[in-house]
Amino acid sequence: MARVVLNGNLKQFSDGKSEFDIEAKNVRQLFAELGALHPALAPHLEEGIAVAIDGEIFQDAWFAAIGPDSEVHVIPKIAGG
Amino acid sequence: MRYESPESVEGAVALLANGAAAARVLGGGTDLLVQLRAGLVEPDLVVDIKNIRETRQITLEQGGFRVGAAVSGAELGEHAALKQAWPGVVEAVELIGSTQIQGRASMGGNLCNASPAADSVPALIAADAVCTIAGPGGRREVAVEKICTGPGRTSLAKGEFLVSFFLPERAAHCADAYLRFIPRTEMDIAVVGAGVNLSLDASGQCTAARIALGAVAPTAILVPEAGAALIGTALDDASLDAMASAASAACHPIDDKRGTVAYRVKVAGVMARRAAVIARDRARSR
Amino acid sequence: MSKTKSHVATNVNGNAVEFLCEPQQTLLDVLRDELDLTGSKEGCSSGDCGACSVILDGRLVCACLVLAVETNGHRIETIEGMAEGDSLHPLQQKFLEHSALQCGICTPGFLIAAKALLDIDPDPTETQVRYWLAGNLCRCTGYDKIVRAVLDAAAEMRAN
Amino acid sequence: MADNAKSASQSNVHKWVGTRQVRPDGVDKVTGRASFGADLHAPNMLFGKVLRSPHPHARIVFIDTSKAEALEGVKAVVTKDDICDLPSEMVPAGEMMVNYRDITRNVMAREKVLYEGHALAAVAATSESIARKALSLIEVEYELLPHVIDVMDAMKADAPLLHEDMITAGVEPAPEKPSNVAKRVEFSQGDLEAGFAEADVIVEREFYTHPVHQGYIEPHACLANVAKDGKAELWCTTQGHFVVRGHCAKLLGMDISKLRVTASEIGGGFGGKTVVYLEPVALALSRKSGQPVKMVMTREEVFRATGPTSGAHLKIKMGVTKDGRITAADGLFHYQAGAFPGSPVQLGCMCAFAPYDLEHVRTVGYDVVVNRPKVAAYRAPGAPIAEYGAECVVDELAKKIGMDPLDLRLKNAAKEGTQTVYGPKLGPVGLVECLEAAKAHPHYKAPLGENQGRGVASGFWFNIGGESCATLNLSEDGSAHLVIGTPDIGGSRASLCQMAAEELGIHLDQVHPIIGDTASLGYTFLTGGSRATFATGMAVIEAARDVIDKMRERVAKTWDIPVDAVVWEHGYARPASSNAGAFEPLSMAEIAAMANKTGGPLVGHAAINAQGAGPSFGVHIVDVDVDTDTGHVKILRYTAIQDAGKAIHPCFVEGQMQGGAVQGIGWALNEEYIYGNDGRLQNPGFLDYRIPVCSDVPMIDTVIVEVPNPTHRYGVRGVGETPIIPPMAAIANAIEQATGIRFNELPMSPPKVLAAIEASKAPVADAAE
Repeated sequence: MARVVLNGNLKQFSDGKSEFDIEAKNVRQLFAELGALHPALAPHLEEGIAVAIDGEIFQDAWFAAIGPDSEVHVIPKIAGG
Repeated sequence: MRYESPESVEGAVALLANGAAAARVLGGGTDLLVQLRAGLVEPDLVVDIKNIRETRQITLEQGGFRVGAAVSGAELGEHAALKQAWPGVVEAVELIGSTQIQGRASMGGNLCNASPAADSVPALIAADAVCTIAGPGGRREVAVEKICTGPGRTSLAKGEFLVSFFLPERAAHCADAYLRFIPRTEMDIAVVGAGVNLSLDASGQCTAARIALGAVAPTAILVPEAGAALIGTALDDASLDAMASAASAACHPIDDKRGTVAYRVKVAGVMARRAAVIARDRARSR
Repeated sequence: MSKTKSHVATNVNGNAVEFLCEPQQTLLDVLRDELDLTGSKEGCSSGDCGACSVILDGRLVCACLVLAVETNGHRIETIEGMAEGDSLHPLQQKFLEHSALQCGICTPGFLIAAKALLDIDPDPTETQVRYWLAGNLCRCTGYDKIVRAVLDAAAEMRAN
Repeated sequence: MADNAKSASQSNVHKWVGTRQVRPDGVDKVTGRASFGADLHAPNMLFGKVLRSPHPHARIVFIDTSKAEALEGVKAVVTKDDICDLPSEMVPAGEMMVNYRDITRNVMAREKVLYEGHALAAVAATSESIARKALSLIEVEYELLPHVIDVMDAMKADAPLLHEDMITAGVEPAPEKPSNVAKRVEFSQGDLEAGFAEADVIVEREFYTHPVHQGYIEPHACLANVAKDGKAELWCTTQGHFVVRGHCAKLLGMDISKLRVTASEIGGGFGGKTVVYLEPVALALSRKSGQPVKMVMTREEVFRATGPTSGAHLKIKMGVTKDGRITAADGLFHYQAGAFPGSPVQLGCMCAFAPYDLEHVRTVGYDVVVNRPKVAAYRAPGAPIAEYGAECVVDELAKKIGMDPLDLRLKNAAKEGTQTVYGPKLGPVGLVECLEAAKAHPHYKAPLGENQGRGVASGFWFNIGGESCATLNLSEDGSAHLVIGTPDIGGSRASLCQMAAEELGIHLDQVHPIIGDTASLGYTFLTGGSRATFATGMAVIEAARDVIDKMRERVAKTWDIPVDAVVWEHGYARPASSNAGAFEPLSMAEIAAMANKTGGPLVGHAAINAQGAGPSFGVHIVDVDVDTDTGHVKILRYTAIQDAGKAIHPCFVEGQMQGGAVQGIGWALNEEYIYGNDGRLQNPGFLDYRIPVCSDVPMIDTVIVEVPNPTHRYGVRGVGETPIIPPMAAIANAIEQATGIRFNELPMSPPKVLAAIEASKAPVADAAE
């Protein structure tokens, strides 16, 4: 089970819950699980979202691998000028 | 728009007097072309005076200098004798814009554009410079401070244009200086400008002083009170402070994107004082 | 509003050039749109950025502040004429060696302005270079490498 | 990385990487040959011009273009009716998510004009002067509405509404009434109250900043050519032509496949050329007129109608113990978004305290619309504003506990393993190394005179990866053409070619780069987020390895040995060992020459979505001299220190640091948008929008720190954005040391500085508080 933390505004769509233990092999599965748990969250996971898996940031990376003991932070997407 | 480049003063006057309703004189063009591009002016006729020899020459006259209205800042800066005699006027003109602008911009244009912030104008007023104006009625001589009547407005009548300036001969122990304040080190319009012209006697006593300020009123202004504060003094700190206060007191500027009223009033005194120190030291050294 | 075009005969980069232009067209308009000399850039058309710097009868000017009709009978030098044949001007070479350009839009103006300086002063100080080039805006480099390139080119030109 | 085994150039001694080379496009750019946005002409070309609103806020009652259409020489007039009215849909563009409903309205006003300069019609004519005349013939009836310019005014309950239906997002429960607040964001960790309880000293300050423009010297420009069959070509100056293609196709209802966008050379962007303005309009005019249409903005249009970055109000509160441990940090940020939602406030909230290893942090941000041009990305969007406030407060904390400001920063520095407030724990980062380099720098110990002061500040930026493609086409002579999709805004062609040459083991002169158009390369995200050398660099390395593997296969077949028995070394295919057989090594040229016989042309390709961008930290030191009679601040000396991970081309890394520092100097001292009570911009030109000129600044000393980013083959981190973050706080801190006065508003222009100095002299002086 990966430890999953919602950052920024996202917890508003998960009834204030910001920490989860979720079984997911990759980012896409993780989003599917989160969406199933909190349907209000689902649309917000589709765009403008990145994840940090054990500290490394992944953006638009459905198949980035999540380990059984990974710590995953769901964060706003980042870019720049 | 029609473009004409007469080769004589008379030719220019004829065009300006009989030509289209809206005619503009083209000197260096560094203001006029900006106004044309921005659509601020739409003249039917532009008269380029740069092909008239008189407007392009610097000549000695009665120990003084006659400077053509269209002489560029760069040309002025290269004239050793003029720079020696009137360093303040030359440094004022050289402050107008960038090196590129210096290649074109002229004292005549700087004056006739009638911006309250024009750099050369306070220096020319302090220098007691006189303009030669040509028009349908012939030529007339007018003190520089009589040319601008308000922002963008001059006392020149239809058909008239500025041909040249006369800068009088310099006696011993006389010198001028010009300083302005800008937020950057270059490329800005003066927030405040101060021209100072001093005459000392052999003992170093100030016998005459003309102080003129720019960007603190609708036109550049001569401040007799500021001059009076120096006359009869040895230009010591006390008299310089008094002059600075008089200069500040004479200001009636506006708040705008380039500075506040309070700022301009204070800095006018600071610039005038600093310019006076430079002029004093120059005068003492000659 | 007479729309008649004026005939102008000038010399551009050593070549006799004739063109027709409307009185309100600037030298920059004509260089870029009529003569296809697009090396001179338009950054502001008000003389504030120096990207259109050219040398007119030996004087550095902004082409956006000169009417094309004014240039009749005069000599114009643009960036296109700076290199001689296939050999770059020392300033061009030094700008490359010092990486004195990032986006490159201001580069032609800087090169022409720097050339005008070195033409009259082969040994300028850093301060003189900075004030001479104050009419050329660069938003990429912070000016450091540009000033170094100009000083380095001056030194090399003095040596040769 | 196993595949490295195939590449002998993994040794840390590099032939090209890390060296100072002449850029491949250099000669074109010093001779005037390089073609920028406005440099292209087309046969039968028309000139397009945009009609812009003179009012900051008004309802459009009607637009009558008939007189303009009737003017001789006018070939097309377009209004909102020629651009699709798109529903709300968020898409990534540059640093922020943008909403198509807003883009289409920003490109052509529909119901209302929301700022002075807002486009509402455009014409294409046979000459520029006719186009201008035509604009004056377009009749528009406006119903004037009250406007709001200041961010705090816009948040008041009685403020005029820009968008009558806008309900603040991110607030639970959702407000019933609409407002100008588009969104609230919050990040937090730990327990603020507990954190501040541990503090011996707490400092809380408010700061104001004004919008500043990217100030690229090249105005926006494009040339659109739409054929009768709907096929379209667009030439434009942009940081991302693939992004332009997507936006334009959407706004014009075109098939994306029918639009080919070619990026011109780009004359500066700094984030401001990540969005579309003229491009869809030029396409609409060309489609309507059936002729090519060129559009070029005037400088005034650039200032009035293209994105500056936000002005803001912020409140920063930080606590520290006597011995210098920062116990808590709290930040409140109100950012102007301009006329449509989407300020970089969220990024500001994420960055504000990032240079510190903190247990208790909270940042709250508000995205607020006002009657100003919509903000666009500007170099580390959001970060300079937020970190300016934080870095000033840190300086004040250091003074209050009598600690050296660098020591306080070192003691609390973010490092590998630091938990950031926005989520991830930091990997290897170079802040400590930068701070130590600053302390060791002679600049930090140099003596100062009267009215002079020294300031320091840190800066943090994330950097990004993203989609990049690269193709390496081998020519018959063994040279390579490198096709990439990120426009070269500051020398990236050079660094990308250096990495390609390094991988291939050939001479740099043998690699020839071109920026491919949208039809000749796969989707490549824009040049922004400091990603070009990092992300496109990764693609280039992969493409090089792809073609190396193909060459090894060809050679293996030629020698009739297993491919694993062929290694690639310094541009040659060699037998892995003597028992692989005795074969003369084959050069790339030889392999390329026989390519047609060994299986056809040799091409390497990579298409990636780069992950693992490494954050970059910087530390700046600045000395100032304050003229206490005029308030003028002179920059005496400046040193910029930054972790580049690995500087592929040190000159261009230094150039980014120097350029960012000087943009920051402008932001700190003189740059600002000045509005009148009429809601109109008063300084839309380089004369009164005062970017630093050459004589304003000294040489900018640089120190490149290299703490490699483990996810990149050569350790590259983005470097372009971080350098604009520290200057404002560093200069404010320096001015404080020189005058004893702390300035909490940017720019610190002479009138403000003098007023504060005068006030501090006054008997009841509290300016220095």
